[in-house]
Amino acid sequence: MSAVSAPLLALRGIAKSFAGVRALRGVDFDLQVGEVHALLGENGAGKSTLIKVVTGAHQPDGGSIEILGQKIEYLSPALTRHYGIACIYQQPALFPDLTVAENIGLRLEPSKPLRRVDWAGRRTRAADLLKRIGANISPESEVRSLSMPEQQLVEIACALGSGARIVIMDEPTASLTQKEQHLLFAVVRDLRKSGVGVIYISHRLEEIFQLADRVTVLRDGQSVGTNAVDDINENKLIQLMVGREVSHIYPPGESAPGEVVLELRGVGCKASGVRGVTLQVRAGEILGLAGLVGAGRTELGRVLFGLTPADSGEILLNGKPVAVTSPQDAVNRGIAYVPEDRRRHGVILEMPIAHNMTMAIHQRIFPGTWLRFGAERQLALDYIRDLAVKTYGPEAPGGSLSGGNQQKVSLARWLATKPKLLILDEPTQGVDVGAKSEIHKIVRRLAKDGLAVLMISSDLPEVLGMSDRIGVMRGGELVSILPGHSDAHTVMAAALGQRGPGGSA
Amino acid sequence: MSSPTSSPPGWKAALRSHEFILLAVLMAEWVSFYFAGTHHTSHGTFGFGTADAQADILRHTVEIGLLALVMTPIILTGGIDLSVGSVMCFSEIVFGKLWRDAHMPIPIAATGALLTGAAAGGLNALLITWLRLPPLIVTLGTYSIFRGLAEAVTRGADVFAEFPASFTFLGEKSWLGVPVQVYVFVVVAIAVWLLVHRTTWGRSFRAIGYAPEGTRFAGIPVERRLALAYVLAGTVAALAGLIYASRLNQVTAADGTGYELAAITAVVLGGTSIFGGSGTVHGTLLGWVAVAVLSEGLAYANLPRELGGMLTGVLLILALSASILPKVLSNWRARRHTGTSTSQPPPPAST
Amino acid sequence: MKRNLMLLLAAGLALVACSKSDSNAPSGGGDKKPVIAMLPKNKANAYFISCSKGAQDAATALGVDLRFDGPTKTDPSMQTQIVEGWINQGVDAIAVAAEDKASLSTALKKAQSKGIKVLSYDADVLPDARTFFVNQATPEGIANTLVDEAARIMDGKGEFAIITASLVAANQNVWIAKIKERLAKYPNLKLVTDPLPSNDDKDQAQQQAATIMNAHPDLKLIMAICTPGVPGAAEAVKQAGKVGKVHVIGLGLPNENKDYVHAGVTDSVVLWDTGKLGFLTVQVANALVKGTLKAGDKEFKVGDTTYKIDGDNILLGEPTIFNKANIDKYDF
Amino acid sequence: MKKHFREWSVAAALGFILVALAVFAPPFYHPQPLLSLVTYEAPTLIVAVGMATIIICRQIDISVGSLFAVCGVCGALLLDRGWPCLAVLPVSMLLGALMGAINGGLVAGLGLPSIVVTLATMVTWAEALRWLRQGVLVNVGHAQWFGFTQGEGQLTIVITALVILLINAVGLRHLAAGRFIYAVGTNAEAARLAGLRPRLITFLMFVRLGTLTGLAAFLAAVQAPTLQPKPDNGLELKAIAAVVVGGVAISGGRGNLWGVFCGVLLLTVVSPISPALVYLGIPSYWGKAIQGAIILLAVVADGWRARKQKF
Repeated sequence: MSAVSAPLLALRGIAKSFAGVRALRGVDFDLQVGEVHALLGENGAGKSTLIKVVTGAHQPDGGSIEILGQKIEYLSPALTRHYGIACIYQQPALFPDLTVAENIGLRLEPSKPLRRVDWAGRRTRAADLLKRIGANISPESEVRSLSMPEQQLVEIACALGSGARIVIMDEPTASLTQKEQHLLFAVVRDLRKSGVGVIYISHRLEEIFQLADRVTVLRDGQSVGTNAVDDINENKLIQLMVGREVSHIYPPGESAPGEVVLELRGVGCKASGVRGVTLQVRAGEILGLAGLVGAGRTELGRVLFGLTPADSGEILLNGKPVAVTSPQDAVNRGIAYVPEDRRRHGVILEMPIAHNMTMAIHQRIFPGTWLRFGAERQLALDYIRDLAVKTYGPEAPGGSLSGGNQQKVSLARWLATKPKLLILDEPTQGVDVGAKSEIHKIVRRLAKDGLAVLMISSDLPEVLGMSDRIGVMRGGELVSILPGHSDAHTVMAAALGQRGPGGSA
Repeated sequence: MSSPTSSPPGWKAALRSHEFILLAVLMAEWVSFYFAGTHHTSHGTFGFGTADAQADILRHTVEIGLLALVMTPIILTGGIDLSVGSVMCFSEIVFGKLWRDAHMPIPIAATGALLTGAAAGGLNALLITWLRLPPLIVTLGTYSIFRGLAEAVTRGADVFAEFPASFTFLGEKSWLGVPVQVYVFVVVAIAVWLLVHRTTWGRSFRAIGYAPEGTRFAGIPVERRLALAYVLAGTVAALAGLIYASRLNQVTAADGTGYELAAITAVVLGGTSIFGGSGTVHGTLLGWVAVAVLSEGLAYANLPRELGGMLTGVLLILALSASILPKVLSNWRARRHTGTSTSQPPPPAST
Repeated sequence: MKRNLMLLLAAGLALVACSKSDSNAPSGGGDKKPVIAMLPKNKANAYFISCSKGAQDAATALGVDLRFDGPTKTDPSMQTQIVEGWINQGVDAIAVAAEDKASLSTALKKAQSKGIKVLSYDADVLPDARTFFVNQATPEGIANTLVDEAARIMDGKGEFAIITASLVAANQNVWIAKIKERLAKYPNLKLVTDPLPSNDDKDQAQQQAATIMNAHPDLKLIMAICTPGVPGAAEAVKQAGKVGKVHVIGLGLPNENKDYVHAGVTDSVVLWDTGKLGFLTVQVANALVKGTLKAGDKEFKVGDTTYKIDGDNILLGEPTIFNKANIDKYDF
Repeated sequence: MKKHFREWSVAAALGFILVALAVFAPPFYHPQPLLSLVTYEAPTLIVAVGMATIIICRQIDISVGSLFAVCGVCGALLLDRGWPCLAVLPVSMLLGALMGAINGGLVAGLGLPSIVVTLATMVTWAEALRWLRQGVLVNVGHAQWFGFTQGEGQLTIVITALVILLINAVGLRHLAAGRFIYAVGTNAEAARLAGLRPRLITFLMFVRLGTLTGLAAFLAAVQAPTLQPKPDNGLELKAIAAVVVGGVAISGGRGNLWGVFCGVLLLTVVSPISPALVYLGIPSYWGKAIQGAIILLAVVADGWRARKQKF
């Protein structure tokens, strides 16, 4: 960590507004040579906007950008490449129809249009880069055939190959497996060693403490503090982010499980790789489902919801065997599924909140298919009040809400079906801390009211804090069921397949 | 990207104003053609401003109006149906064949035609939902095949004509001064309006248009909803074909050529987004009437009728630009504001 | 949304109310210049363009207002639409060349019921839908001339094909029937296929001709009985390199075929004076409006020329054969 | 082989028909009618080349039929005035480029959906042409086959089309610019982040299609001594169909010009004007139905493969 006089990147008073809404109001930030500088903040704090300013995707309304002490008047995506800035976005910005080699080529080669494409050169370079980061991906495979983490690795290979001096990583580990995460960390440390500055954005505090040198917290479009990680602790960071001391995030569980609502006997689905899952969920119980990404948890959720129907085993609801072959079946039988990808699957952004909330109960609230606007509005108002959705009214489009409030709308849609079983898939992913805590309270309350909850989550503290029991999946199978008060180590060990207490690998 | 939060959105207002502007255009057309295309003589009034002329404008365009009506739900789902003109023609041919060559009574032949239309719509729906193919290419395929079949069945030349009066009343007679087919049209229009604006089906069309996957995740049977839209389009296309056949008292393999584009024009002009989701049936009706009055009114005003097509094209671009221009302008302004001067890259770092 | 709909309904009602208040005229006829509307099958077709020139001459001479309008391609529905527009405009006379008998006749009867004088020219409609048909040539005249010409070129034997406008075209269908009758005289002439429709489109005629030459390698002659068909067929023969092997004759305008006739691709074209056809049509229409010509009259005089009326057919005269020898003398 | 399965299967279908013709109907290979057929469809190939790249770029242009007619008529009028072919050709291409630029400007500049923009310009140009020319034939006379003999003229046209195909196919594969088109088509936002200019590229694609259409129109205009102005020539759907049959995905980013070439040939061989049908004893009025069946078959095959891949 060498403190060079001119920082790699220095931002002073960066401001940016969208349609009158001030997303950034004077952000200061600097990045030194050979430093990993973490950027932290709630959703909507302005992290993504700041990144887009640095990569030239947005033009700032005010403030100055300096690179190695030189003032930059204008930045565009083409120019940032020139300045040696590379960015790994949360959603991989790749070309799905093209091969990995070509993806890397298009990023790294000069943008002169009238030059011959060196196909062999592209392949070797891609192979080299992928090898450097330890990714086992063929340069010839099409990106669309890759999994999300694999695509992320291709992004990282691009950044590496660009010889960038400033590398921005926007939640790079969100969808990586443990192993890939370790590889990534190794790559980041490598980069740091070679003098590259890394801006590292993550919600996972433990990663920041593992990896970063300094951390800057953004709140409401302003930087509220930059500290060396050695000088700060988790509690302090969270306090900076939310602007208040957070005593405990997880509401206490008062488990009084009732009768068995859902019982699975050897349920499997070839198409999605779920194999022989046997479990029970009782009324009033929260069953947390932990595991690594790709362990088959979301897939199990989708099997239960009829999106990819089970082809083996038995599903029993309230003791009766049922066949769930479509989402409609699931809804009719009282199964609700709050999906993982809120913006694509959970809420229709262009439609009013009220319409979103009634989508799953068309048959019930609109008998004979005729719309009843009054009833719909009343229902929406009730849920807006109940779940404390922050909005100006039921007619507000879903897209006008923040992530957490969108999640509440998604939740309201499914609560309106009066389900017996509620499946939550990553209920608080990408949700800011305040809303996260509110959602936890709601879920806890629902369970108390007798709902059976199956909660899929990659956020280990969440699983530990919320669950009455914890199921751990690995490779499409349910490998163990642990009590709710298990410790993180036990759950992780089961997820990773290590033999541990209670684990039965 | 931070999303702006509290403050009611402007898109609804814009949508509303779109229809008002269209209504104003229509009124302007009507008034100017009334003055330019009507003449009074000692024998009475002639030209555009007569009930007959208005009725004829409706009669001449009712088929396109029907196609536009049922194209609306399809475009709301984010789809498109290029095959309606061909399906309309092929259904007519089936009708002609059944009546003339199979000697079936008119009602049975007409039912046969409607079933053919429904089946053709069903084929579109099947390919779109089952194989998850883009509607544009599916209906491009069915567009060619139904036109091709129509030509093959008629050997490119056979013509069905001289239908009995029990059939031609549909296209030629009037009740209470209003052409018979207009009653049919009004019934279909009300039905489609109710379907789109007052039922959960219509709500689902929009949802599918905005987010097909999201709709599936909400437990709505997307395939069945899509199938309804396409089967409805096929059936009503066949109905339009029957009206067309009875109005002209003939059926040929060239009927309905280019009608699909005329229908799409009316829908898009009416403010329905080609990407799906937003749009209204009354907007489509306005778009359809605006085009119909324009193209026929010009002839009454002794102006070249080709002008109508040109103005339709221009109107279409204007309607689209109007909805998008404020955004584009603010973008440009923003870009100008930041300037475009590029500074020298910094010297290579020596680390 | 609701308010919108209300407005829409109000507008619709207003529209109907306005138009209802206008009275329907029982008859046409004018206190000013009579208006004569003339509908060609296809206003882009050189044949009808040449017709319209003659018609305009007559209109200028008579001091009537001529409206010449039609589709720019084969389109029976457009024809009906245009005629119905004229009815609403209250023109005094309508003269039509029908693409399709059945569909146009309905509209024309409506015109008659409103007192508009109706006549047809070039291609007839149903007899009860018009007063007179200005017949450019008797079907027998055309058919016999064409078949005799074909027999002469083919030495009385061999295969030939016919390219027609469309299979609905009224006049062409009559000619085809008469051609078939005339063929009885030449037992060795073989019509190889049903007439091929070209939709009054030169390119399509060319494609049809190319196809038929492929299908029947021994074909000796192509007879095109619509004007765009002749140059179309000739071009096909030329491109196939079969000049001299496959002969082309037909009903065609001299100007469109001069080059082919001189190049020896087309042997001869048969036609009447199209300008005169237009001229006579407007004359007849005007006489009907003025009341100087009535159904049942036996002849019709224009200046010094007297035209014979056969039933309700006003005859233009005999067609002319244009060939290498005389084609340069004509310009239409 | 596996990678270009789609292109190979179209080529195989084409090969199958060509072999069947060789066995059952050798007269199909008589040079003259075959050359005429190929010449007649050469302009379609040129337009399809432009259309393919527009679709790869995830846009669509349904105004090419009108552009084609306008360029053809303007070119023919100039030829009729005695302009030499070499002077008319650039004018025709320039006019096409200009009209393409209007499409491109509206699509790339204002961000309007291409299908609606080109629907509007299609109607506008078509009606303008009808209005101004009233469908009257234009004499090209002396300029038929560029003033060459028929054989030379036909060969010139066919070779021009093939050269255009070759240049574009190679460029699309081996020039960086070609790859940029794929990049924009598969993910415009990613292309922007990678430093490309998607709007500019989209705009240029429309200009390019317009230019190629102008060229194609000129090559069609000199094929006969007179030109019939036909704005509703259906060229747009013909070109799109050939492109789709040739394996270019309508969703952009996938496909190549060799597939498109096979698609054009396949549809040409079975077209209603093709001697192939006649020789195989199929009435020509089945041509369109067969073309339709091929298009539908190609579409269904795509869907089937995608469906199978998913599971």
